[in-house]
Amino acid sequence: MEQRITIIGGAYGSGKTEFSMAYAFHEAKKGYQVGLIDLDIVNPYFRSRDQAEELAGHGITVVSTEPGLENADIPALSPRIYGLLQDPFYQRVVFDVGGDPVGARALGRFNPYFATAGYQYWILVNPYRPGTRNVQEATELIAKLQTASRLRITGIVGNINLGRETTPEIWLEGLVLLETLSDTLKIPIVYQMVASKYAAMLRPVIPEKYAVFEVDLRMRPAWLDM
Amino acid sequence: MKQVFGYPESLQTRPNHYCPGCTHGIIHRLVAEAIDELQVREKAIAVAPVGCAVLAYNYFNCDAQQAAHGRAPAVATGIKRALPDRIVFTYQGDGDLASIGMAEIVHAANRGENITVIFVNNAIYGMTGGQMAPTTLPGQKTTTSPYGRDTATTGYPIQVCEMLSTLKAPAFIARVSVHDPKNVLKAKEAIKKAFEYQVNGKGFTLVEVLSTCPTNWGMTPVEALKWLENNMIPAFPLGTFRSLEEVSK
Amino acid sequence: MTLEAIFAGFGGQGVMLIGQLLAYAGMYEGKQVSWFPSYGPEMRGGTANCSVVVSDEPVGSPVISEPNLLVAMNRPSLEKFEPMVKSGGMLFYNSSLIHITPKRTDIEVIPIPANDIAAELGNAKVANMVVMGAILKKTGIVDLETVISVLKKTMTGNKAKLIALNQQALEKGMELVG
Amino acid sequence: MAKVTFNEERCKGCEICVSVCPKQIIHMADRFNSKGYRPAEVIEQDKCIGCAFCARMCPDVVIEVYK
Amino acid sequence: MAERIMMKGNEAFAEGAIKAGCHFFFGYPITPQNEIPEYMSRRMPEVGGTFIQAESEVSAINMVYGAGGAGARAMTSSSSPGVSLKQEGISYIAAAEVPCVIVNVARGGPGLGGLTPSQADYFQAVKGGGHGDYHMVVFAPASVQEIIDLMYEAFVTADKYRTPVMVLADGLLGQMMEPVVLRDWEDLQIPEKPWATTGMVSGKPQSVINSLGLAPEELENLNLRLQKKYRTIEENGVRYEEDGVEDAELIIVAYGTSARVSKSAIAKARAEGKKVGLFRPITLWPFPSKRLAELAEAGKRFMAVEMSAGQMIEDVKLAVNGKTEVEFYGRYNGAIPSVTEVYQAIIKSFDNREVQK
Repeated sequence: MEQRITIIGGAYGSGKTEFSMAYAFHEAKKGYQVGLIDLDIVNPYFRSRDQAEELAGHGITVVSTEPGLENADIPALSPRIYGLLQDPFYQRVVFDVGGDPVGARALGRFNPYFATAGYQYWILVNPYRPGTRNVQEATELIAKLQTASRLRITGIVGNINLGRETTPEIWLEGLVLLETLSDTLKIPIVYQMVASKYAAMLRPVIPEKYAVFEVDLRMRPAWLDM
Repeated sequence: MKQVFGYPESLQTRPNHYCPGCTHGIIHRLVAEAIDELQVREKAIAVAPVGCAVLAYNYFNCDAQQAAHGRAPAVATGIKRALPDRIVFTYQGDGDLASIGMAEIVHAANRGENITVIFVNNAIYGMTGGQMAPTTLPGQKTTTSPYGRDTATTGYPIQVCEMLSTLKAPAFIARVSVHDPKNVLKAKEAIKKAFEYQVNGKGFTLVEVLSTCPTNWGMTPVEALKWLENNMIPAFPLGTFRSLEEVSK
Repeated sequence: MTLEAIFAGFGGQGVMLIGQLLAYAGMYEGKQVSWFPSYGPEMRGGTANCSVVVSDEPVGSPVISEPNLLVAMNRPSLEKFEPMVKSGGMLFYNSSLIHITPKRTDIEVIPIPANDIAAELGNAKVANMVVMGAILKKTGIVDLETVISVLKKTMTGNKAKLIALNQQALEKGMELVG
Repeated sequence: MAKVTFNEERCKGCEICVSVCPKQIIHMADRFNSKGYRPAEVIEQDKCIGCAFCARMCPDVVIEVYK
Repeated sequence: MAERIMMKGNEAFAEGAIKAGCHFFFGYPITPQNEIPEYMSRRMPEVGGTFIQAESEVSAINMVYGAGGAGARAMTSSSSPGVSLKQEGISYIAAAEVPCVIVNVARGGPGLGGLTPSQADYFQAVKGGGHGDYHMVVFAPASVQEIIDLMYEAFVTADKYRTPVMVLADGLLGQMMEPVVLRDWEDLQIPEKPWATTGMVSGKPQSVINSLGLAPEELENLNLRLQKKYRTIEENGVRYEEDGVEDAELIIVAYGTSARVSKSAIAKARAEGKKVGLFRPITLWPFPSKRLAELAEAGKRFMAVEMSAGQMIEDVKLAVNGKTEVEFYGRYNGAIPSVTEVYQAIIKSFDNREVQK
């Protein structure tokens, strides 16, 4: 897990953006200079650029659309993305890749950088989300992501949850799929992401072999869970 | 030493917002150069589309009107009829011109409106995130043709120049590309000619410019230029489809 | 006085035209007038009608629900509009084409063999003018001279030669009810 | 004798100019511009033939050419 | 006195516009307003203007946007389904603050509806119609002469406030003929429009006609400016006509054709001693709410008479604000209420009142 470049992908609503931000904080806390690239050209809602100010407060450099175009539905990528990739000052570079294989295609234009510098490409999987509800679906998604991005997926981040209906039983049921998937595809599970507010409830059932990654949900307005 | 290549006056100095390596920037510059060379900047009025070029009024150093999706030729018609001595041009993408705005472009062409249309064809919807365009190539994968464009259910890429050339009224219709320096020069000549026709009151002119979208195509800008050359040009042959001079010969 | 008239008949019988003629004549005599055509599906289905108001007062509704004068040039028009005529009103009907007798007894019913008279004059198209003549005589709402002057204003060029024939038809109509 | 100048603050680092230079004298700089990425630059100016291929292909009007 | 000539309502829209200095007409055929484009196609060449039969209503409104943005007095006309198609353009025009005039000679709906007259486009006209927070000034003429006069008002208002203005009539007004006096407006002068896209000639700074507001603050500012403008128009632009409201117990609120019908019905009821008056909004937006509120305060009852299922009545009720009763009489299948029907509705209203007492 010591790659400089980490690419976070996955299906719509799998928790990519939450994890990307949390991971950026996580690495920043370790003392690394972190650059976070919002490459979500598909979905203008729930994007990490909305949280850019808070991230900046923690010394994380966020690059997305050109300043002034944050609210334009123009997927204009900033040339500063090159800067994060090129400048060794940034010890960790995290890509938050928007929606599905389609969003992953935008990675293609940076392909030479990944090819030479190396990368880790993790996908978020929530077995309770459409598109990753069984091994077959998830396998297809991974294949498509790899084709579109011209990159290889190197890790799975579990994000097993049913929102506020999550229970330890539900979590364990989801784990079965996650593990089958990991075994079938020979892709390791690198983290089990857990929302902080459910951590106390879930930790007792999470097998010790897993690294648990607690995340304070930032993107979801509190009123949505009232 | 003399400057042989510099910044056109008809382009504002503010940097454009396009993704690195997007050929919109080249086409903007060619339009500005043509306007400069014909010395019509003060008379020029641009009509910006909905699409990646929606902010074109921020880049062209002339008056501009921003139009609803596909309606630029109608807006240009209104302006030109109100101000016949001004030089009015639209700058439209493939979704804008060849899908939602098909009626507007066909009829502006058919009326022989004395306007110039710069039609930027990159075979994809860039602005909304890479959906299928009317000019998407058969088999090409986009966000709304995830299995590749299936001609059996979505038809074939629309060849705008060929189609408009069946009309009697247009004065000049050409398709050019900007994938290499030689073709950029040719593109410039065509664009300048189109504006020249307008200055001389010859009627409707359209230049289709094959362009890239590195981001949505998922390629480096240089790879995208190659892809354009190898894939788009066979589907959209370059050339002059209508020129009054040739007709009169 | 206020004349609220409905002119109805087949398309081509000139009912819109005599309605307009009356409205124009009223206007030239300084009266308040309005002319409103029926339009819509029935316009294409072959029957046509228009409402004309000629009044000394400003015209309220240009749509008439209780006409005090009805011109029915064919049977469907008679059947449709006869019940609407205001008690004490007038009904002119084209007896050349309508072979039933109006039922109303509380109104003045005036049969006009308009087509027969027009045929005698040598042009079936002036049947409408025969009826118009009768209306002028009966109501005195506008002068014949005014109507003739409207005809002269509107019938120009090739049509000018038809003015005399129209005038003849108007006069015949007046004689008929005289 | 020819010369090209790069307005590197406008450069977006797309590398198109690098790919079209017939003399292969354009490179991505080792340093960073004020926005933090590597701009294109010419290192062997004397080899420039003033063909303006780079300038013609630049989407951001970065390059001026003198002859 | 100027000569009186007989004109169809539709011709009056067209000639009224030309008299108001409009030299640009863009339209598309639809019944019952076809006489407008037909008339324009004849007259525009005579006055050195432009007539274009556009490929669609959508295109026509966008041509208006272009010509209006270039500083010209421009208009389009259509009827209900066609006006629905124009809504996208009208929203852009309102946001970009381009003056222009849109005539709607309404017909029955919804859907393709029929060709017969209707007032069912009231909501669409006064509540915006397209997307976003905007208004058009809406004039509602009730006679052919008023059509002529309001077309002039419409263009002046459009220029004054840089706003789209709609003149809303129904098919009956479009089709009927009445005598009119055609005036040459003495104060006809089109104001300077430095904002127009006329080219950066002689160093004029760049003009951009635009409705895109990328930053939320920028867009909110545009909206605040529009709302401020709308408050100014509400303050200064209200027009209405009253007849016999002072002693009236019941006031008929009606516009356009239904006001004409109501007028006759009221005369009939008055002749029988019923104290009925007429309140006719001439501007539907801004709506004469203040005056109606005053009349409600004075204890008058109201009856909205409309050729719709009851649309304007909502604005009447808002103005009356529960102070007194608001009744409704409407025909809404493309039919015109007859004088007799409205008269009977009035009588019934008075009878019910008696029973209550």
